[in-house]
Amino acid sequence: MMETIGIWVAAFLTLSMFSFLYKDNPFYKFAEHLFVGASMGYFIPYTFFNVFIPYAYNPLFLRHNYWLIIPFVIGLGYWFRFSNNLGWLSRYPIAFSMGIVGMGVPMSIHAQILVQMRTMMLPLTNINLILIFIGTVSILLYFFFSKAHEGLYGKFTSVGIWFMMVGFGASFGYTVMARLSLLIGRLQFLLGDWLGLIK
Amino acid sequence: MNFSDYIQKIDRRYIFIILAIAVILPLLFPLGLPTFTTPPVLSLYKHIDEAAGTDDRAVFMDFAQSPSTLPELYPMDLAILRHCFLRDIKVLTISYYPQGAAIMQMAISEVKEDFPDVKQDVDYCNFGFRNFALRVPITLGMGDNIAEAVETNAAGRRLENLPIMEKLKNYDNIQVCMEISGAAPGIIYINYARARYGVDVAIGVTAVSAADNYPYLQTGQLVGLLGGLKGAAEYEELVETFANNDIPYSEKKAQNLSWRNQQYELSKVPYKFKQARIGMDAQAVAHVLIIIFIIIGNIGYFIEKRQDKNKYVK
Amino acid sequence: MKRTIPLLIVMILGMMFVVHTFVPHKISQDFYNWYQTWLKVMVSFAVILGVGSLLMVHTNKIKRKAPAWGYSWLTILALVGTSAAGFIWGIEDGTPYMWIFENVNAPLGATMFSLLAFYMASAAYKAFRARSMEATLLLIAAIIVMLGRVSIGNAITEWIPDITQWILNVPNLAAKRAIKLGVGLGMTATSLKIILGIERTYLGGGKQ
Amino acid sequence: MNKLYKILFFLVIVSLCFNLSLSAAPKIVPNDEPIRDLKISDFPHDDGGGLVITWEPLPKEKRILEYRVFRGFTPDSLFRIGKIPVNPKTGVVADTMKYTNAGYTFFVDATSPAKLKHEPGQRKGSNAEKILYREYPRDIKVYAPMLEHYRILTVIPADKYLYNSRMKVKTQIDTLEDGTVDTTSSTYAGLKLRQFKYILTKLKPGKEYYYAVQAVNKYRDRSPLSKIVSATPVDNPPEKLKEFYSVAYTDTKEMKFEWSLPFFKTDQKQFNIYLYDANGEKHKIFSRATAYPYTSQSNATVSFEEIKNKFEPFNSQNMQWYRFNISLKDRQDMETLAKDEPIPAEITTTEVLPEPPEHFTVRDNPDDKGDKNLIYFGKPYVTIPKISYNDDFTELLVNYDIKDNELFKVKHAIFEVDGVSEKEYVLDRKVEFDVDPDNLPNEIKTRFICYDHGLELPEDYEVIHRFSYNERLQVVDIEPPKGANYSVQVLRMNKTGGGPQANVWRFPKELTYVEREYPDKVDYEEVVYRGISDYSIEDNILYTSTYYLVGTSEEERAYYTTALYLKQLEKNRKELKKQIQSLKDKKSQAEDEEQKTALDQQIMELTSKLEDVPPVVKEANAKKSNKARMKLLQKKHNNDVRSFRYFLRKTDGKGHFIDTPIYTNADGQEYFKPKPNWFKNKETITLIAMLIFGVLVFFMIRAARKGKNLYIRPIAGIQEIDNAIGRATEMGRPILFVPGTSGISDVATLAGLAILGKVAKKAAEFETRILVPVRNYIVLPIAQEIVKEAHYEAGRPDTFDKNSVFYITNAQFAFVSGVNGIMVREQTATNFYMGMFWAESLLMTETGNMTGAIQIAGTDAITQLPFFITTCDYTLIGEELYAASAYLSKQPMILGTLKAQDYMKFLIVVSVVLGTILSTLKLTFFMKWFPAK
Repeated sequence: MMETIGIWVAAFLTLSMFSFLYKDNPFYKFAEHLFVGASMGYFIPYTFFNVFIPYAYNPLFLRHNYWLIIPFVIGLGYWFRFSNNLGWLSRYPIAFSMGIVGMGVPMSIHAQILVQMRTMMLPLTNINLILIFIGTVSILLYFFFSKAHEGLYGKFTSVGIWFMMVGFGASFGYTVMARLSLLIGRLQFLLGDWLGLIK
Repeated sequence: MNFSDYIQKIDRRYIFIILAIAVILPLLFPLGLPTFTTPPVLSLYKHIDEAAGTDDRAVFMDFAQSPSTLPELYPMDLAILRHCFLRDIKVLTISYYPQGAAIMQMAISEVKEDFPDVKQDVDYCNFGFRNFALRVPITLGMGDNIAEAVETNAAGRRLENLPIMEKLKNYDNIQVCMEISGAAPGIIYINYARARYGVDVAIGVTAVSAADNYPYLQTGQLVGLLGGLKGAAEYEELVETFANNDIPYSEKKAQNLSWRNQQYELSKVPYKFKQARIGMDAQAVAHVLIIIFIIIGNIGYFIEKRQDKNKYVK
Repeated sequence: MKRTIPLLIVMILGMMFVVHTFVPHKISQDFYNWYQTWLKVMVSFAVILGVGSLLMVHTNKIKRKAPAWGYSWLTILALVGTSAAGFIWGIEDGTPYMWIFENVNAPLGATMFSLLAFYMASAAYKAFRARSMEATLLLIAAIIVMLGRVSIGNAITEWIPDITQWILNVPNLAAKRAIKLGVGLGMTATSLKIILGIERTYLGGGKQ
Repeated sequence: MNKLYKILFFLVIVSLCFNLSLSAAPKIVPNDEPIRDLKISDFPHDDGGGLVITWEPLPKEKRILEYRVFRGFTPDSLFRIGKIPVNPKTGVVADTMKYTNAGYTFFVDATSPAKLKHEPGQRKGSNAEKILYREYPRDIKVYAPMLEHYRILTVIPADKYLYNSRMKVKTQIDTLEDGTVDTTSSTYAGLKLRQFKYILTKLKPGKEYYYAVQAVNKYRDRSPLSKIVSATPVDNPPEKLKEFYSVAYTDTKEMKFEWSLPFFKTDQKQFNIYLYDANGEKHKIFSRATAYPYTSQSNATVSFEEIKNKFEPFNSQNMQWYRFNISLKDRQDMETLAKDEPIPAEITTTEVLPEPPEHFTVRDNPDDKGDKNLIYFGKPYVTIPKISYNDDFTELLVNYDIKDNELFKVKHAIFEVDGVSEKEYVLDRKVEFDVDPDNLPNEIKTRFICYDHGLELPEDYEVIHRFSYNERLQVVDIEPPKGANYSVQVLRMNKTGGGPQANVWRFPKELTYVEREYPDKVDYEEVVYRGISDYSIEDNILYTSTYYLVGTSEEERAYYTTALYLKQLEKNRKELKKQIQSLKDKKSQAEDEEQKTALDQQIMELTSKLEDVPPVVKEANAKKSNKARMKLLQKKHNNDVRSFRYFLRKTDGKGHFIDTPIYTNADGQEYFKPKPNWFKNKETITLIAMLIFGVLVFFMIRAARKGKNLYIRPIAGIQEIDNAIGRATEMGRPILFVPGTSGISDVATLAGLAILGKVAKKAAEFETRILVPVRNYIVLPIAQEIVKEAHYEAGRPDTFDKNSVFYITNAQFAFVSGVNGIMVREQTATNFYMGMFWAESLLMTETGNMTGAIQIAGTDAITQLPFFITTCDYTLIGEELYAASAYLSKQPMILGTLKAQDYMKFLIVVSVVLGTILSTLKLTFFMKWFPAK
């Protein structure tokens, strides 16, 4: 029984969501507001049982790891975020969580710059490698902000734009299939699981 | 409002409804569009087909699947099993995931319905579920002796007493090691079975992870790859044209399109054996539709531009 | 106290993490583990911000009788209902909480996601106009790749899949590489600005 | 009328759907029957600690979610010990389900439930009533009395055990038969449950245990309990080893044996090899203890002389008459022979053996935290995983993979096919040859050119692979090279291991014939394992045994165990002294000479126990506090258990193997302990790049502060911002600004927020409403403050509406549904999307297009850029987003960094161009400075 009700609820909500394609309407509004509330409602117990209990409550209260009182108290600072006078308390946990960006400096230099540079330095042994090389350099120069795109230099940077556009077009075309699969999945649910028209 | 205006300003909702119909119709009424086989799929098919009719070669399948990847991977399971049953190829199956074992059972029983002559432990053998921790020991042990490494089938019978295992001793008797997986597939077979015993390894994966596995194809560590619904559809089609008529794959026949189309009578096949192609039908129709949309939109745009130009000249 | 100390925390931790990346020593690993442990304790409190914000937005709407304020009740009800289900019956499979997830959250999310297919079609129709050289290139690349992904492509010409592969492997690769490098540089710069205290947006405004 | 039609139409559709869906509705059967056919059996080959429960699964119509397993040592109280989750949709198709309760399994820890609780929903009238309990609770009153019914193993963090445990002396007074009172006292380490990592249990052999299974369906309905089954685990003889080979080498006068390792490793004590003489009589000629809990060696070399020592009539001339067999013995001294019939030895000479691995070296693995030793050996090698031809057989494509090591680091490789050689300057794993289609090649030779820093590679060293074209399959078959059946076993032993007699080497890794390098993991020891000896409910404390182990570098005893506490030490010493004294007293009274010498012997032993203490322990014992003492001992302990010596054994797995000597380096060092390193050498280039960038930033900021004019080229999207805001003002409709959907530590979010400040200020000046939906709740207050400040700056604090910056939810698609709703309802005229986006991007921008808004986007998400480009009027691509935030802010510090970024980019372009030119000219040194991954 619950399963049938479940399928009906899901089918109703699926159709309500699809109805937005026609226009904004009460069904969509209903689904939207329900979705917003339920998603947050899902999140609260989830965080409580999967984050708060194992990482904050258990170590501190059951294993008596008293050092954790410090982050516990700092973490409570989040709760003052909306207070006008004590809002600054929330900066402490935020600042603590921001500390990790320090790792980003060497890590992105390594992974996103140096490694990429090496792959760009392959010997130009065939036409494709030459094209990749020209494309990469011209796009890099397109993102050079100290010089206006004029004259010959401007022409070269527009080669970069062409490369980017071909790349973007390809990404767009490549993604269509994956998104259509999702749609097919939803339609199979409606036609199969709900109405039993296929299979 | 002239034609170009009309085209330019056409309401999105018409596009939506056309797309919806274009996807729904092929789902309800299969079109049977031709499928073109790509090298990785063809190579796998040929490799498996090589074992047809022999009793000392078998296909080994590892089901590393979960229900969430069912839509993409399940058609592969069915297609490969059907291929083997049609062409009298021995199949050994195993799963190291409890949920994968359930899918394995489901796939075998679903395909077997159409093959009353195919017998368990004679034509195929289901090794059942094994603990994940045993994966490496079993994979390695099979290089020496399958029956000793795996010990029993799903029903608990000792392998050495089963008719199917009579001539299947070790990896020398394994035609292809096929892993169908929703996660990172094949690595264990590439690293152990392929590197040490030179077994041919192939994988079936979701479309998303297919791109990550192409390098293995290029280095030859994989002999075949089925990627997502498309790969499954291609395999289904090969099974339909060749295995279903009990003939081996031949390049000449494959290139003869009219002959192929003769073989390709989609309607006679039960839904389960064409689900990938039906999905791909819907995909193809939708892709073409979107391209048509782009072209129509551009026609409208060019007409308008020309009219604007004319206006300007006047 | 209100601004300087948090800023100092970021700067000191940031510097330590820069050093951490270069030092593989066990002490450096232990520092990272310590940071993780503490961070996990802190973030478990952050969820209250989300709940608070959501409730504030919607009670406000109801108070102000903003347009469609009636639906705000629905949101609050769904929020309270779902989380209550989780706290009362637990969050394992088969509980009412998971029933809500399976039959409300999951289909709604999947449907919203699948709308993308429609939007891609309409975007293709409305936006793919050969207005300029760039737009034309984009459009042609998209069409070729779309054709290459389905069997129709082969039916037109055998070249389509090869061209698709070429587009993905050559121009697309060049574009991705160069953009990634630029983004990497920008990220490095911003991270550096943060640990040097130049970039302070994350602390919020206010002159205190 | 029209409305009526609509309603009618709607009703018809709904009823149609209803009918259809009723017929499609899945059949569900209530979960009201117990599972059937529950059986229990002993687990094979174990030490009497395992039972297996099997049952018939319920049909899938019952939508079973999990099968719960309960266990107890009496039939009237069973505890939930585990579950098998099942996919409720597919169910289980197999005939039987299995639950194995073997080995040490989780029992209780500090996070277990506080109180003992019954399982809910036990049906009245069923036999399940009131006997089912949930998991074992952490209440000592409940779990402690159960400990005696199981075998117990506890896992304790080493620091807690060594420094935080409390010493407890328990005195037991026994009245002996002759009326004398004997007091024995033993010392324990007391720990609270929370100090344990967890406690594990294993079944005891010979004790009866009761099991039952309950199925729970998708709606948490519990089936009635199955019948309760019981069984007694039995200690079984160990399993048969699957393989055994014996080979006699007549020239070196020794035998080599090789066998396969057992699968069940927990209960094994030693391998024994037997010789059967011509009469079929069995003689033990060799025995080796297993390395449990580590992997044991699977081979042994026994010289003829050693055999002769064990079996005097042995004569190697008669080798063909002898038969051999191996057995595995478990800790209860049960023994199983591997072969039913003993096997003869293969008689051969060492000529059949390959050369042992050369240049075997061990050293600390660089760039790690101190948990790896690096092992390498052999000359470089190349593997050829694939060879293929083009369509007309004029080109041959070879994929290769170089395997090298520190000694021979390959710089270039030279491939040769049919006399044509190709030098690979950049090792890109593929090489092409032009070939003659009529005369296909069948051999490829590879030579190597190595860097100078290692050893010199002999000129004539080459690797040859043979291949042939397989017409049938249309592929190239590559023959396995010579020696491919040999693998290399790494064997290691630490400072507490064995001693010369024991000879128990651990076997951490077998490398294939292609491997040339292996980083051997040597973990830090963070936990200790102890049993539980006693408990005290009043004090809520558990007592474990107290001892600690350090290595001695002595031949006779490889390790020395000592007490955990100074007091315990003192007590032990006092007792020893007392014993010695009493012995001495006895001796003085004794008259018999024989008795005297016996007593002397005893006194000697005890005295040596008292005084013959390793120097470290002596030093530690002199410390004042327990803590200082244990610190010293722990240091020594860690050093000893983590220092390993190594040798390599090349084997074909069939008794043909050859060893390298144990490795000693130039300084004579034999044991290697991984060192924690202070700098990742590989990251030197990163450090240099970072410093260059840092210096650029410093100078550019200084230049900007001095007021130097820093030119930034116009960026299209930015200039349109004003127009777009103006448009919204003209239309009298609000602006929408989405600052990305990521968190605050995402750089793109920060850039987006910076742009938000400028947009909000402009909007405030124009008195246009701005709506800012936020997905991340930490971003929310920051965005609020930014917008508020913007209004203040624009001099319009009155127009700031706190409700215009609001949180929707952090679920991705729920957020989009909310944003879409806003766009449609508020009819926003201009939409900004600045920051990090995922799949939601197109959902928002297309809705924006539908409402006819002007849209400006900026993101560094490469995957989403195509969608923004196609659907938005202006898009800031990647780095332009960061540049835009700097451009708009006009602050010298931020502009300065942007400028530094630009110069850095210039350097990058220059080095890329330079590197490419160099590498095209076959000079790869520059390229190789950069990391490959």
